[in-house]
Amino acid sequence: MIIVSDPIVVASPSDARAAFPLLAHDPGLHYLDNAATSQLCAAALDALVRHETTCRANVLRGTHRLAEAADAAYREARAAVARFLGGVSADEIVFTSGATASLNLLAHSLGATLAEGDEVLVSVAEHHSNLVPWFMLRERRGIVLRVLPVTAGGRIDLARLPQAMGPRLRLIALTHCSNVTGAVTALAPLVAAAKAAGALVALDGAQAVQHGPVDVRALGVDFYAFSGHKCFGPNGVGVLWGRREVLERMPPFLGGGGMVDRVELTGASWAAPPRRFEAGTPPIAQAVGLGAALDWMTELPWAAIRAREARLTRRLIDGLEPLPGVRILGPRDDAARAPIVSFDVEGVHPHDLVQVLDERDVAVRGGHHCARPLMAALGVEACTRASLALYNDEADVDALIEALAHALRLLR
Amino acid sequence: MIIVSDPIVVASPSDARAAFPLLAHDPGLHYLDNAATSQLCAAALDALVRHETTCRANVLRGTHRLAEAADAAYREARAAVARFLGGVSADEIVFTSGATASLNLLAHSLGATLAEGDEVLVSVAEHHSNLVPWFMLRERRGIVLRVLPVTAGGRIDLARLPQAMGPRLRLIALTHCSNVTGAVTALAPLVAAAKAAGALVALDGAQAVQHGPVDVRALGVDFYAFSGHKCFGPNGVGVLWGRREVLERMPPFLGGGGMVDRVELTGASWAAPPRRFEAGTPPIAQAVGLGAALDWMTELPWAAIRAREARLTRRLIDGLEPLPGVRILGPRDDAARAPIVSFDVEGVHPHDLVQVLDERDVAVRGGHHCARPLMAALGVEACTRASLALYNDEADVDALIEALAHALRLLR
Amino acid sequence: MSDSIYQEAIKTLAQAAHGAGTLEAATGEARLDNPLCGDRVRVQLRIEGGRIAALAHEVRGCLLCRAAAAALGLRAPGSSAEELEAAAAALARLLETGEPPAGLWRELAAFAPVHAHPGRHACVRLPFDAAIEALSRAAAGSG
Amino acid sequence: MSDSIYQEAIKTLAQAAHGAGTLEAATGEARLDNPLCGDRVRVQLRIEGGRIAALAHEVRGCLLCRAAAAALGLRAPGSSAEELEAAAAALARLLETGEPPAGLWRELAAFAPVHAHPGRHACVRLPFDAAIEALSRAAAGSG
Ligand SMILES: Cc1ncc(COP(=O)(O)O)c(C=O)c1O
Ligand SMILES: Cc1ncc(COP(=O)(O)O)c(C=O)c1O
Repeated sequence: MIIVSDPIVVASPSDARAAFPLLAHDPGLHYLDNAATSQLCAAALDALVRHETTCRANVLRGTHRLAEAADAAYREARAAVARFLGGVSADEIVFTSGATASLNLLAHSLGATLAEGDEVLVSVAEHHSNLVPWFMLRERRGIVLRVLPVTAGGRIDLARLPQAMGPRLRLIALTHCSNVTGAVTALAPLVAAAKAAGALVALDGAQAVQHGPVDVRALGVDFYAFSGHKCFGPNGVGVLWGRREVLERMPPFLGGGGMVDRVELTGASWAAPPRRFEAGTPPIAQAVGLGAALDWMTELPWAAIRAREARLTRRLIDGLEPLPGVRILGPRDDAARAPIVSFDVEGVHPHDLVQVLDERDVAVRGGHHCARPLMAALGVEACTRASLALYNDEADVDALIEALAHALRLLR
Repeated sequence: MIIVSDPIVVASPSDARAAFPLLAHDPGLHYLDNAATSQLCAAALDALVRHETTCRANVLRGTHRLAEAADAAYREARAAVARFLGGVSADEIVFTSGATASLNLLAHSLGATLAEGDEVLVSVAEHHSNLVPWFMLRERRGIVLRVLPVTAGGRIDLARLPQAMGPRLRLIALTHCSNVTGAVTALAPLVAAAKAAGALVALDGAQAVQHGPVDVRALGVDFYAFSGHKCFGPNGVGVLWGRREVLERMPPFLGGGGMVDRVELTGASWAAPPRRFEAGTPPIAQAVGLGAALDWMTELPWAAIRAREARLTRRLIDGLEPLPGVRILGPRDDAARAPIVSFDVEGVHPHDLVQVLDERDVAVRGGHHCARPLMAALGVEACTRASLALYNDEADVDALIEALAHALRLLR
Repeated sequence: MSDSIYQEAIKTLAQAAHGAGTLEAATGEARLDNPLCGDRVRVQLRIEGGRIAALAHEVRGCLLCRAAAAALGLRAPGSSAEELEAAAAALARLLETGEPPAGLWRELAAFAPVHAHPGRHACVRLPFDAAIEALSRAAAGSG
Repeated sequence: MSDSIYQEAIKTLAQAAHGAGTLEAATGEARLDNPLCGDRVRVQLRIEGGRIAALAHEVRGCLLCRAAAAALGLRAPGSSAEELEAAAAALARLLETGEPPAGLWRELAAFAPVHAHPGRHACVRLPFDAAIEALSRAAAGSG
């Protein structure tokens, strides 16, 4: 038997931890690996469990009462995502299995409208999930892939934008926020340049969404991709938002049930977006959980949370910098950054560091963070990353600094 | 707060209903829409919730304790699927987001090894998810798609196999069990013919798995695809099993984190299977839930369950046949069939029927069941389908027949 | 069964099948499909002096769809384009709210319980959507 | 901290770095990567009279990897190919079970706590895997 509580309301940021079952059950844990996966909020877990135990059915074609309830829940989940993204149309929300699937959908579906020699612009700061799909498109269709470098400070180098934009630029696909350095991409000049060139802009929002709602129309972009598990929602679900006019002229990517209009043995015709892009049974319960997570997030006091995250980031950077041999990778200032801080420790391998920190209940991540080109640009093979979310506090940051000082003594 | 019970053990088939939270909470419901989605067993829900609340982390690269626990759980889920499929190697299990995703993966990845003019053989009885991906491959690569017809009795017509196999046959991709007629495909002659022709065999097992473990090696096939939500597991997860030797020579499909070996700006090299085919964060909690569902299933007395499902199917067919204007689509005999029965009712539209049955707490599905070519072959536009699972009993079947008799009076 | 959507009124309407058939000398015609369920409606109409002089429909669909088409076949002849559009809008509001709005064609009130079943709204609306499409084709002279 | 994997013994071993460097006139050599964490090991060895006359390694990796390489650098010289393979097998068993099997090189016992961390097993094994690869290259004369 499963008893599910009412969703917990977070009246102030200090309540946040109680709204996360895993953290509530493990009060000693300093979870600072949020860029890899954030914890699941009770609102999302409750919604998922309630869905599976009271209205589980397949969607779209059923007319019995469970199917109607599942349909309504799935529709409402789409509406919740649309609200979170600044009030776009629910028909512009495509559910996928995650940010990686969203970006692959884009590379295949929009990619099918590109010709040999058309250009796509990415950056050195991308996660592999926003690089490899474009590598593959280059193989498949002979597009030209251009790459913006990063500055010494680890930010995407917008000064190089003019040279990086070729005459056949069709798409700029960039991370909204680096999963390694926390740098938030300066969008205004990019969007202006793209508009002037008649190119589309796609953002990989995987790292941005856990730090508050995003108004995609205000950003002026055309596509936005993210994963549920990085914004307090369930695993196994993600989103691709796209402007309706653009989605409408994209062919489908995956084939199967639900995305077709007509199927004869000679071929098939396609349903309208978003269903055109949702072949097969979608991750219904996960979408419902994600909708609940985003609705929960939308109600939070983001100005206060962001100020707090910034304060903690400052405290973290100030704690790291004096440690011997520790070098922060990427921006050290407070401007336009998410609470993600990666660092290199001379003579100490990140995996050793992570393990020793773990022995002190501090969870961080070491490795290349699926961003090898950025690692190479920053001059490291791997690094250690601490990433904060709304449930982290001073104690988490201080525990990390203290454990790190201990680790440095132990490991060097 | 969430309290999770111990997994419920099903000592006899009549206990089964208690092992399904939704059914336990809604004792009056006659759920006969299992071919669309089966209900979620408590073992799977408990495992999913336990995972999300005690060891949620990203997999594969983390070394802190939550990440290690998540890694172990994900690995164990792969092992559970491998056991369910007859004890194959866990490295042959690729987790996807569902059967549709599995079949698209196959069509893209194996498809990339096919040349123009190479032949793929499907049947008229396929679900759109095993048709449209091949249509799309035909568009992309100029393969030749051949289609086995069905007999008047609604079974794939194996007598036509010799003509349907062209000289460049590379793959036979068929449903293991029709989602409309319940007909189970006779595999022995197919596999023998494929072997003789040097072609591979892929089975769409979406409808087979909820009726017991499948020994894929004994079947002699090369690929097997299915969805978690149709075998009492979570939504948003599926499986593609492939023989190691074949998987190893297939290129990846989706690009992203986790499936690469090396990434430089000039390109990337690929990890070994199964990770080569699992780009991005996989549906971890869902895979863990699926593993629990399959482990739970593996322990059940399948001989008894199958005998019971067959008895109920007979009772259903015997109840339907005398009803005026009711015509059963597909096999009416007991041989080689799953407990799925579709029927046409002269002068009554399936959607009206479904709605009236719903008013009597009987949940069935009406429509084309994502199998339009089969509908056309059976001479209907749409039909009504009742599909049984291990928790159904005589009362469910009798409620359907009684409600149907009522509906016929009401609607004609 | 009190809130069954299969009220006697709907059944009677569907059986009456007002307007079923084809029309000679139609000035506008439209065919619409609902790919979700395979319902298909063809509506033909003839406009004379700014009014719908005649309307005919062929429906392959469910009882709800047939009943809606019959209401159309009963009421549309003699109406103006504006009146038909107003009727379609009133029907849409009925489905959305479950409350019969002012100006709803009397026969359509029987569809109120369909409000609770969003998956069936398209079945009821399909004949009206097709009629409006046929109207606009007639206006464009491309019927 | 009693079951920390960072025992003094491992640290000492890594710092001693027995065998670190390169080898002149190697008869076998192998380079192995762990793509998951970017660890990289190069092992060179010289076979003389059926025994490992000398072994050198270059490691870019974590403390565990460096410590394992140092154990190899300390113990491999003078061993036969079979002895090295047996040592690698014993190490694999230690990691799998957490119990030091008979015949385990004494220095390797310090790795017992790594048993509890499957994600780190590859770090410890990488130098041994590279050495065995180098052995087989030497045997094939393709070092
Ligand atoms: C035979 C068959 N194949 C494939 C599928 C597709 O499964 P899913 O929608 O879970 O991807 C289904 C289910 O609808 C099916 O019945
Ligand atoms: C910036 C960025 N993009 C994309 C991804 C891929 O997300 P997922 O693995 O959930 O598909 C991640 C997460 O690892 C990320 O940090």
